[in-house]
Amino acid sequence: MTKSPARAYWITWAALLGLLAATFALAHVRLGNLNAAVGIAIGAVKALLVVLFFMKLRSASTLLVVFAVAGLIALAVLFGLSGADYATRTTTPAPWSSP
Amino acid sequence: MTHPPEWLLPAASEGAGRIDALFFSLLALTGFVAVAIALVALVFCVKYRRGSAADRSDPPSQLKALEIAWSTIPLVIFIGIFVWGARVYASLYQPADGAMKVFAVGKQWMWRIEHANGRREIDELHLPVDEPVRIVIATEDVIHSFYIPAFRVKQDAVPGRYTGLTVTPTRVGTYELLCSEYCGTDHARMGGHVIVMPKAQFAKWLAEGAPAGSMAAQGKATFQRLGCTGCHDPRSSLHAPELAGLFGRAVHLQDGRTVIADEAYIRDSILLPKKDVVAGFEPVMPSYQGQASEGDLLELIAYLRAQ
Amino acid sequence: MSYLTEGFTLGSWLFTKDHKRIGILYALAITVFFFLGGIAATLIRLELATPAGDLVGADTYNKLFTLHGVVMVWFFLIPSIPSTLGNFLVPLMIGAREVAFPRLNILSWWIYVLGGLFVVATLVLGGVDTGWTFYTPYSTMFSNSYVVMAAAGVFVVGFSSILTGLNFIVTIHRMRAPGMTWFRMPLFVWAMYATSLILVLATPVLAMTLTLMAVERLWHVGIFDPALGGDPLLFQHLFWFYSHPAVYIMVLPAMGVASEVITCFARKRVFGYRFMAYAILGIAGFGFLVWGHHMFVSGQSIYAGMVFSLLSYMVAVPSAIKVFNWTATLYKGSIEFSAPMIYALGFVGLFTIGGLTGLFLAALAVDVHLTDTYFVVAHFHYIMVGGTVMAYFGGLHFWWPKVTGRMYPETLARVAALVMFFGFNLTFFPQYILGYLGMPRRYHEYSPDLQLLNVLSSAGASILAVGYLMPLAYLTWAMFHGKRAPSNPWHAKGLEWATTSPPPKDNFDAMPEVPRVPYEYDPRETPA
Amino acid sequence: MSEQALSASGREWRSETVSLGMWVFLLTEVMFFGVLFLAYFHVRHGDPEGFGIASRHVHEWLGTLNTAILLTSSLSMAFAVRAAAEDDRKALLRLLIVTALLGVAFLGVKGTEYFLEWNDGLVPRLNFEYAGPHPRTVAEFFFLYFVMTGVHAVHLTIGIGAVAWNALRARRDAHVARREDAIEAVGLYWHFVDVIWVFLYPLFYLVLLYR
Ligand code: HEA
Ligand code: HEA
Ligand code: HEC
Ligand code: CUA
Ligand SMILES: [Cu+2]
Repeated sequence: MTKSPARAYWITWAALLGLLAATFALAHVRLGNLNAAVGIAIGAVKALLVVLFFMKLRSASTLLVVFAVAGLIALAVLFGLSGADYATRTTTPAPWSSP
Repeated sequence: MTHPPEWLLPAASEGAGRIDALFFSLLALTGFVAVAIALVALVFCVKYRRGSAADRSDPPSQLKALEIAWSTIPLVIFIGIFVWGARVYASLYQPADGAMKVFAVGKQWMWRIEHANGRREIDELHLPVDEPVRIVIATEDVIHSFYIPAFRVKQDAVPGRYTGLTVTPTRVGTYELLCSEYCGTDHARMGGHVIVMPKAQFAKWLAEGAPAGSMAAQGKATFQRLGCTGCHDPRSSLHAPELAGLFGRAVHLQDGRTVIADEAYIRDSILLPKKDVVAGFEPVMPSYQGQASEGDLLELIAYLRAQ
Repeated sequence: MSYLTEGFTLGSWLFTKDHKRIGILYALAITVFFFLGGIAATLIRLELATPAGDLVGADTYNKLFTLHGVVMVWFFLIPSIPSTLGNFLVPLMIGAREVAFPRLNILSWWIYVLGGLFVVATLVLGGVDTGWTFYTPYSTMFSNSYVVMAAAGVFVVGFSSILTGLNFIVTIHRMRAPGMTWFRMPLFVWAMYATSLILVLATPVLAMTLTLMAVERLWHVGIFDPALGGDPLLFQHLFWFYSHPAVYIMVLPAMGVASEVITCFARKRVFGYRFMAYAILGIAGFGFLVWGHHMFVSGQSIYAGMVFSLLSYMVAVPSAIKVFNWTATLYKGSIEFSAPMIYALGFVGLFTIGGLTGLFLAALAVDVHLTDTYFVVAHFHYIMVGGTVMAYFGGLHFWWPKVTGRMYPETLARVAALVMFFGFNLTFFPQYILGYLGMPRRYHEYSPDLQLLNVLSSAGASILAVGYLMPLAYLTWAMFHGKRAPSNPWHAKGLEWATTSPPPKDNFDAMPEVPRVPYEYDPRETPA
Repeated sequence: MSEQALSASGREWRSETVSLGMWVFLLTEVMFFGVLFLAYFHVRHGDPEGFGIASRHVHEWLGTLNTAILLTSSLSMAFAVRAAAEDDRKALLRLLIVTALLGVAFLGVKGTEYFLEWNDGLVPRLNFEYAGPHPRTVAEFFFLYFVMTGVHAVHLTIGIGAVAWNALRARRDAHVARREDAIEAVGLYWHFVDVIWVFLYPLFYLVLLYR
């Protein structure tokens, strides 16, 4: 097992808390549609930090990386193709309106 | 194009011929492929049976070119089938301008039909021949599927929304109407007949049996029955908006938005009154979710449209 | 000492960690469920012999086909080849002594049994009538049957699938014998690997979806009911996101079996081994992209329908490759029509017909007419029963000597294969015509015009039942009285044949040499 | 793999195998939660405005505090895994206990939030007294909120159990090294539960904080 130096763990933790503060602060600023995007993006960065450093994916074999990513791809398919339905669905909202 | 025997399954709509054409072309294609594969396999099985004297020198275990060929050729054929299928499919959903409207509401376990002039029927649908119809489909309870095999059309009825299909019957006659999405105990018994009539005869049929007047007129009765008049009648002591002339008008809402009062808005106002509260009024209108059936809504909207 | 003689107590079986014994435990359990599902099928076909709903009432009929679908899919076909033959063979074929997590393996069997108990409980209490698809809002608000109990069974059995899949993935990655590279693995192992990937990726989606469905049924809160602001189509998306890949869970293992058996009895290397391996992965991958073809008339956007239709055709390409390559494997072979071979060839033929009719259903406009009719019923029985069940029996016969150490009666086995093939076609071919003529599925009554075809189908089903009862009888007999089997009765090449029949507890007394390429058969050297 | 595949005893080999098993398991967990996230986006997309209004009723300060707690617990868990690899039994024991306690603290805060939401009448079906605008979406929001954070809490509880169990074993048994693979696996699981929370946090607490 590769031993990640303690320093790296502390830095990761500090970065995580920093990002937490940042996302909390940014959520109080009106950014319109960007608010949601920023929240999720910062969440993704935090998740990436945890996965790379705490879960040691950075120094793991390609195999583990592939399995870690596979779930994301499958989810992308689920979200993407069902989203394709929702995005292009023409609903007739009421009986007398034309489709 | 070939069709199944007339007494079993007629092709009685404009789209039916197009769907059959694709179906039988596919049948020919896949039949050919299946027979070809079977023949080749049979020849190999006989020729190379254990103990036969066939030539077995240099048995191939790979042939790149061949393999690429038999992956790409099907691919091309498949894309062809897809395009054909998609074009016919799109044509089935093409809304025809000026098509007459018929409303079909599924309910465990019957189809309730209502024509625009208010004539209702249950498990029967009368249609004029050679006239495009838009069938608007809804359901009171679970998912059903409106299926007329002779027309080769089918559309699920989905709770909480309207779906629809457009057909043009091409032949006078009586055909089966079914429910093809499983909906509980009497799923197999849900359905009846579609009766396609000559135009003049249909017009007569339609006119003679509109007992309570047009859908709008029936909507007026429903409006009273559900107690809407208690608030929306100009004489009512309660402060509620005047609904005459509402349809198509711009409405200012309490939260500052302005919306056009269309069918969807009216529907929501009845089912989810708190969603869009009109400026200057108290949000006291109760929700009619569960009280106003899909049929009532059809009529209420027809009524308010006509006001 | 073989693994069979390593202890005779009940405990030595029920709590074994030996993958071979677990395979047998699974085989016994799924056989019980196969017959349960089969009895339901028998009653369905009896009812449909006449147009009137006279044998059973509407509600009973609805419970019958639901039970039939639920049991056959989740308690028989999904675990069939992977959990029985797969458990037995994967370690043997890659030269390992065990699976990676033996304890999870036996746990998976117990979870399966627990799930099965839920289904039995559902049945005893009075059944469930939603269809195997559990569509909302029928399942959440209208059904008066034991929906939650049945869903719990499916939920639980899902975890048994997940554990099996997880075990195979890790085993195949980590436990291959020295020299057993990926492209020296038998195609059966490739198929198991791809199947396992689908199992771990798709099954959790079903588990969570059924949970949400159950919550909505119990407490009327949720995301599927439009009155609450939800969407019934969301349920369908989620259900089919699992269930379409699940149909490949059901067919890929069968393809693996067919590949092993056909090469062995044609005495020829599988044609285009690499393409075959890639095709397996291709089917597994593309299989995740096509689920919306079950929803062409559901109210889904027609544009989404088009995307799903196109993608459905993409997944048919690797299937085509497989069919062509099996056929080409016969070329210049030295073909022996032993029972396993007859089953395997039957699989290829019936799978092809089932697959080709899938092309009809994927063609949007045609599906508008055919969806929810008997055409669909015929399509999937051709692949699942004609295809996979045939292959399962082929595999059972092929590896029977290895598993039990005894031979089965060859002539009887060939006759049974032919009876099955004939009975099968008689049962399900008429259903294609019924479907085109517009007979909806899940009907216990139908128009009298359609009786002839239905009677043919019911007659076929009784022949098919005989076909299934035959192996039950003679294989049971052979288990105790069959001729002793040599280590390698078929002169086959896989590592599983390099150990004794039945194998010792640790699979290999001495590690066999891994061959350079798999399937080094030569048609010119025919075994005596 | 090589010979170790047969002897199956190499410490490193075992540990890598267990890691792979754990990652595959986490893959199933991703898909499991994925359904809920899809449901989430479905509801939010259906009525963004009502969703924002609903989110004003959760306690963002408590949520933020909880995020910090959980991130910190991940730090101590990472150190615990390192201690196991280095055969440092004392440190391992201490770190496992810290991790478990942080987990318990998280559940405590979460429980407090649930309590407050109950008092506010925001629990669909059981105690729902919300009467403002967009009641349907608000109910859906809280349905998702309770299901998603609830499933997360169940996972965390299992994690706490696993950590505590390993702490007990580490206390009884001097040969920590023998369970390095187990602790590594528990660590992966713990971090994963953390990652899920990292997404739940902005999705429920940070929807509409600005005025
Ligand atoms: C093991 C099970 C299995 C398998 C492998 C498949 C494989 C396929 N299925 Fe099937 N299917 C089911 C089980 C299966 N299906 C089930 C259970 C249902 C119904 C569920 C329910 O509603 O209850 C269903 C329903 C179903 C539908 C929905 C029908 C409806 O309800 O309206 C569709 C629509 O596209 C479809 C399509 C396909 C296609 C395109 C394939 C393809 O993968 C097939 C590919 C194979 C081939 C095509 C054959 C070999 C190819 C050649 C020989 C090539 C040469 C050919 C040419 C050049 C023409 N299936
Ligand atoms: C996955 C595997 C699988 C298998 C193996 C089978 C096997 C069979 N199936 Fe089924 N079937 C499904 C999966 C499967 N099916 C699914 C998913 C559905 C959809 C359900 C739904 O709509 O929700 C379905 C639906 C279905 C229907 C449509 C019902 C309807 O829509 O109304 C029919 C009708 O003929 C049918 C028939 C059969 C027959 C005759 C067999 C035969 O192959 C079975 C043969 C086996 C035996 C006959 C058992 C052995 C013999 C005995 C036990 C004899 C003793 C019997 C007595 C004493 C009574 N099946
Ligand atoms: C308890 C009194 C009450 C009853 C009963 C009632 N309404 Fe209303 N309705 C109101 C009030 C008050 C408003 C304005 C505030 C709002 O939009 O919610 C309103 C608004 C509406 C609007 C939107 C009007 C606009 O100007 O945009 C429609 C449409 C409507 N109601 C239809 C109906 C129908 C149809 C019924 C019967 C099925 C009905 N109402 C029953 C009180 C009532
Ligand atoms: Cu209505 Cu089936
Ligand atoms: Cu499918």
